[in-house]
Amino acid sequence: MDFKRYGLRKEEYEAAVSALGREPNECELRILAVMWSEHCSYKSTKHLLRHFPSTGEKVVLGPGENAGIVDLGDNLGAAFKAESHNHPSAVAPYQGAATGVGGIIRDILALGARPVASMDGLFFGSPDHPVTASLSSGIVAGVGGYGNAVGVPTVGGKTVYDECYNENPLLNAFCIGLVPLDEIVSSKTARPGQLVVLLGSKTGRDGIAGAAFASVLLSDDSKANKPSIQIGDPFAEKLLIEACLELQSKKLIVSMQDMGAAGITSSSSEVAAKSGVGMILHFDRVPLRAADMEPWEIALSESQERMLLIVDPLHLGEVQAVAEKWELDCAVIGETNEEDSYTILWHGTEVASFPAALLGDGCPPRRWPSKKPEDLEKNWHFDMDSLPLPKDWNAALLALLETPSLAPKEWIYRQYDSMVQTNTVTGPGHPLSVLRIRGRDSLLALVLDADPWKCALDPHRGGAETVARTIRTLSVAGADVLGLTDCLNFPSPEVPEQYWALEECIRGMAECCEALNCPVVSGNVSLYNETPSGAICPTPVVGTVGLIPSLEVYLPSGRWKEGDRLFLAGPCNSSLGGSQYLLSLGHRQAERPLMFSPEGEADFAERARKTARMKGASSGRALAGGGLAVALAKDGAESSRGARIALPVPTRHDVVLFGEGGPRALYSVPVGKVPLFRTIWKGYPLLEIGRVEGDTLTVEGAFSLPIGELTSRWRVR
Amino acid sequence: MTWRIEVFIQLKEGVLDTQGKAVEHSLVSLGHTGLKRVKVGKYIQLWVDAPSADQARAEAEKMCADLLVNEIIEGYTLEVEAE
Amino acid sequence: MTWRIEVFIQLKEGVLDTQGKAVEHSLVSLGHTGLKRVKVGKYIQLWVDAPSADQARAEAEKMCADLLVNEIIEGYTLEVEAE
Amino acid sequence: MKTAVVIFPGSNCDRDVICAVRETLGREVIPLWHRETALPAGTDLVILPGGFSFGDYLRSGAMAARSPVMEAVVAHGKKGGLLLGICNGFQVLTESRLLPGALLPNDSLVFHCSPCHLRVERTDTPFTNSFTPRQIVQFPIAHGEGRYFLFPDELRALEDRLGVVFRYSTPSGEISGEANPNGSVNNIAGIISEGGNILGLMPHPERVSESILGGEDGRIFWKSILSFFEKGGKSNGL
Ligand SMILES: Nc1ncnc2c1ncn2[C@@H]1O[C@H](COP(=O)(O)OP(=O)(O)O)[C@@H](O)[C@H]1O
Ligand SMILES: [Mg+2]
Repeated sequence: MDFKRYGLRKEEYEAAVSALGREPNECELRILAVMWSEHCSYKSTKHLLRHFPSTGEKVVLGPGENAGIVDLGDNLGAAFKAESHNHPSAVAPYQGAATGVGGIIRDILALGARPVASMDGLFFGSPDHPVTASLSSGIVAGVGGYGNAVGVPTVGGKTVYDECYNENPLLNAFCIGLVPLDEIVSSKTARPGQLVVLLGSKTGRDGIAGAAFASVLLSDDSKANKPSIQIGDPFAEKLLIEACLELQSKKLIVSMQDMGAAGITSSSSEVAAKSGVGMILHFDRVPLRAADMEPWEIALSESQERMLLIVDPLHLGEVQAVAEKWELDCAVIGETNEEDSYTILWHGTEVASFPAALLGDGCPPRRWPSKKPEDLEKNWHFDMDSLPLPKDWNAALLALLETPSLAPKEWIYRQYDSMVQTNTVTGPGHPLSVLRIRGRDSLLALVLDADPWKCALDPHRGGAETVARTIRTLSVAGADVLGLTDCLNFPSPEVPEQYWALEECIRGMAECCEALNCPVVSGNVSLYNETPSGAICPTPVVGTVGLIPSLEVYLPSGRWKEGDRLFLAGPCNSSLGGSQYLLSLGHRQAERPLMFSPEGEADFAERARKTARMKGASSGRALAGGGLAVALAKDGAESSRGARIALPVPTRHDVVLFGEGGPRALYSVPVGKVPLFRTIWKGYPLLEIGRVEGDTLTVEGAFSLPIGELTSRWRVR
Repeated sequence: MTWRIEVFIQLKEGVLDTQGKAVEHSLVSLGHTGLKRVKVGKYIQLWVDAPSADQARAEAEKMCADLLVNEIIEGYTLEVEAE
Repeated sequence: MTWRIEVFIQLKEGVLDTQGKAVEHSLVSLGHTGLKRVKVGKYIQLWVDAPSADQARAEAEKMCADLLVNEIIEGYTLEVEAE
Repeated sequence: MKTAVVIFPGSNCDRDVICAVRETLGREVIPLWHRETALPAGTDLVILPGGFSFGDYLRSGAMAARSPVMEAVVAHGKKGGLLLGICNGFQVLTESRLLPGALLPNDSLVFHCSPCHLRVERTDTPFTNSFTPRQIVQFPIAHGEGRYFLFPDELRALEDRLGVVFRYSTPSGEISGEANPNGSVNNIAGIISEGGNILGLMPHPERVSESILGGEDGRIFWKSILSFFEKGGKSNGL
């Protein structure tokens, strides 16, 4: 058999033969090739993902399901997950991004949760690269076009510009939904004798073998032979959401799966395997858009806006009535049984049959050689003496605020409906997004972040820093951390140095999760993000979810009050390694990012939360890109207030002001609260650096800028 | 000399025409039961200065490739006439 | 018998065609300096069962009035051909 | 006071409006599926909510305007019943010819979501009687096709009969190009019918009906409607 033609390896072919006890036929080979692609099988990373802690007091559902669920108390759960749609967005930006958003929404829906908010992680090439403008405007329009129409607000995100994403943009979509814990829909509950029902749009030739496409390098060639691209129909998705939630509230479904990569096959075989039932599907009963589709095409079609339901025959009539109301196609395409096999029939003839668990779990894992890059440590040695202090500090700060990755993203988030569903307390434009939960005091807090530059310099430290940044932001706002989801965007694992970076990044992230008690409840891996002109930086994207007990104790940023004292909580010796400042000066590979300190981080998180809970400050901001200087500029601009600041430390001012990394935050504290604030932070590095006054932001020995000038650069609404 | 070029853009066969589907559904429920299918595309008119019709056509084709048409999902036809 | 009807819809004169303006601007900045004007409209194809071309046309005109065209801002032309 | 909120396939602000009216006014609100052919008995106010009815395909609001329920809605409006269209609902009202003009794609050609200042031009309508004259309010906008358009003659007629109820303005109340988020003629954000009973507006009062969401100007809007009925206003015109 010519298994290589379909993209299977010899070991994989042999594993299939031995599980089947015969040679697979062509249809089966095509199905196996897609189900065992990197994108669907995680064959290169499954063992690495085990490093992540995934259990905890608040974890209701961990990795392995459509999304993770954490406990919000009182029988309510938050289901969330992030997913990449990088390759499709590179080829067809609008549709790729739109279907990425649609797909993650269905993942959340599949658990029975109503999607309540989205966030997007966007990674674009250098602004002066000729295709960046059209890719970025197409992707942003696609995210908005879909999310706005389905009525799920996009409440925040992260946007990074770097030359490593030239022609290889990344789109990561995050979605969160709410579900009563006793109404969660599971893929493990199907029993023999139930019906397999397809709800939603008709099946066409969209994105056939898209999952396999996502697992190869992007070359000009792959753009020429594009799989027919998936088109998103948010209108159909909105109807699907309402129909599924109605079915669930009427308790008419036993189990539900969204159809993502590898379509019907992936979703149905997953239910069969997880529930431990057999399944027979009649593909001639699938409503088709193109009459001449072959069984393997139906098996692998990635047509959007479809859900697979498992229904008790007694409820079929009611299910069809709901489908009719929402004007959706609804077809019974098969049934479950007591066998152990997953079988596809075409007009009564068997065209494919597998042991139920083979498709999902049977792919032999793949280990790639790993090698630490030789020049890694060399890059860490950077002669600070060769770096002069800025001659013109004002210009240095303004230039930094204008670098594309730090500049305001209003042009992006203004295209997103961030308020629909009327729960958005803090929308885009702030370090975190906050949603109220109707009928409760507590607030959901969400952050999405990434720091690819530090991951490129030192993947272990960079991975830890990425996770830590999200948790610092949540802690400063007063949130308890419930868990996180991640998207691991990496280049080809077949290059030993790149595989090593992947391993190290995961270890670093896992170390931080352990230290801060933050379980990883869901995630996604996207490999092979490289083009003939280069590989992307290691880009883990992290979406972290927390809970703030009430509006009273939510500490926002950008709320300086006249006369407040300004404090820097945290050490002054951060690092310029991977900082926006060094990058903006053209030093990409220079210096080592700060070491991750498990104790320091945990201590910081505790005190930060306490500060918010005890109302010890009027404003707080965890330091992130651009360090203290940018935090001062943003807070000042958002508060429309100036400050006088002195930095009574011997460390170089550029390092103190522009350095990044480590558990640090900028607080403004009303004079009356200073003793309380000092008590909370006693025993932790704390520096009073100045006071809020006037309308100029002045740091002695560095910059001095009128607030008006800063607001014109950092405009928030 | 000025030419008017009409460009008719439509989705390729096999690409889901979300708009066409919705419009068709709506027209049928308004009672247009003889309707069998709807496709919705774009109608672009270009006024171009060029020495000959052929050159105007070539220029318009380049505009389609450069911007007007997304070849991944769309196809188009052109008509050129003297203004 | 099935007829294919092509409907060409465009904004009336006096209604600012912002999309046309934007397209025109991008094409010119892409170097298409011979371009003088762009108008962007809709191209709708209808497949209709009707006994004659005239009846197909009448049916299509009714669809335009019922839904396809907003007469306040848009005008249209039709072409009918046998499938 | 009894309110019906029509739900078209693709509506997505229906729940938001229902909650805002219920929570602000504590009165009965009934969701109404677009395939219904009659309004609930005793309906005083019909709301067409925001969203993307029928995917906004073809032209926003076009297909919704031809939905089965619209016959009853039009009849309600024609006999003087209060009818309110917000965002997509405004588009449905113009497509139904219950209000003049059309809503075209924003001049930026992209979707625009942000808080927005409006000047209240009329305080003698059932929807705005509790605002102070020329009050500046903040209602957010979120739309891709909100550029209100009328040919000059009709525009003059609309202005002459004082049909404009809300205009986009600066925070201090100037009606300037800079305050205009979408290119609408004369900065028009909302208009009322000649009978004074049908209002269409692009901005979303339901999104600023609770302080936790960052504003409460929307409450004044809902309270106006309630006070219209409490003062004996009949839902059959002014
Ligand atoms: N792609 C995006 N989608 C939505 N919001 C975004 C996106 N990118 C950035 N933002 C928003 O812009 C703001 C600035 O982001 P960021 O540069 O990370 O600065 P900060 O340090 O304030 O978080 C954040 O509020 C973020 O939510
Ligand atoms: Mg951020």
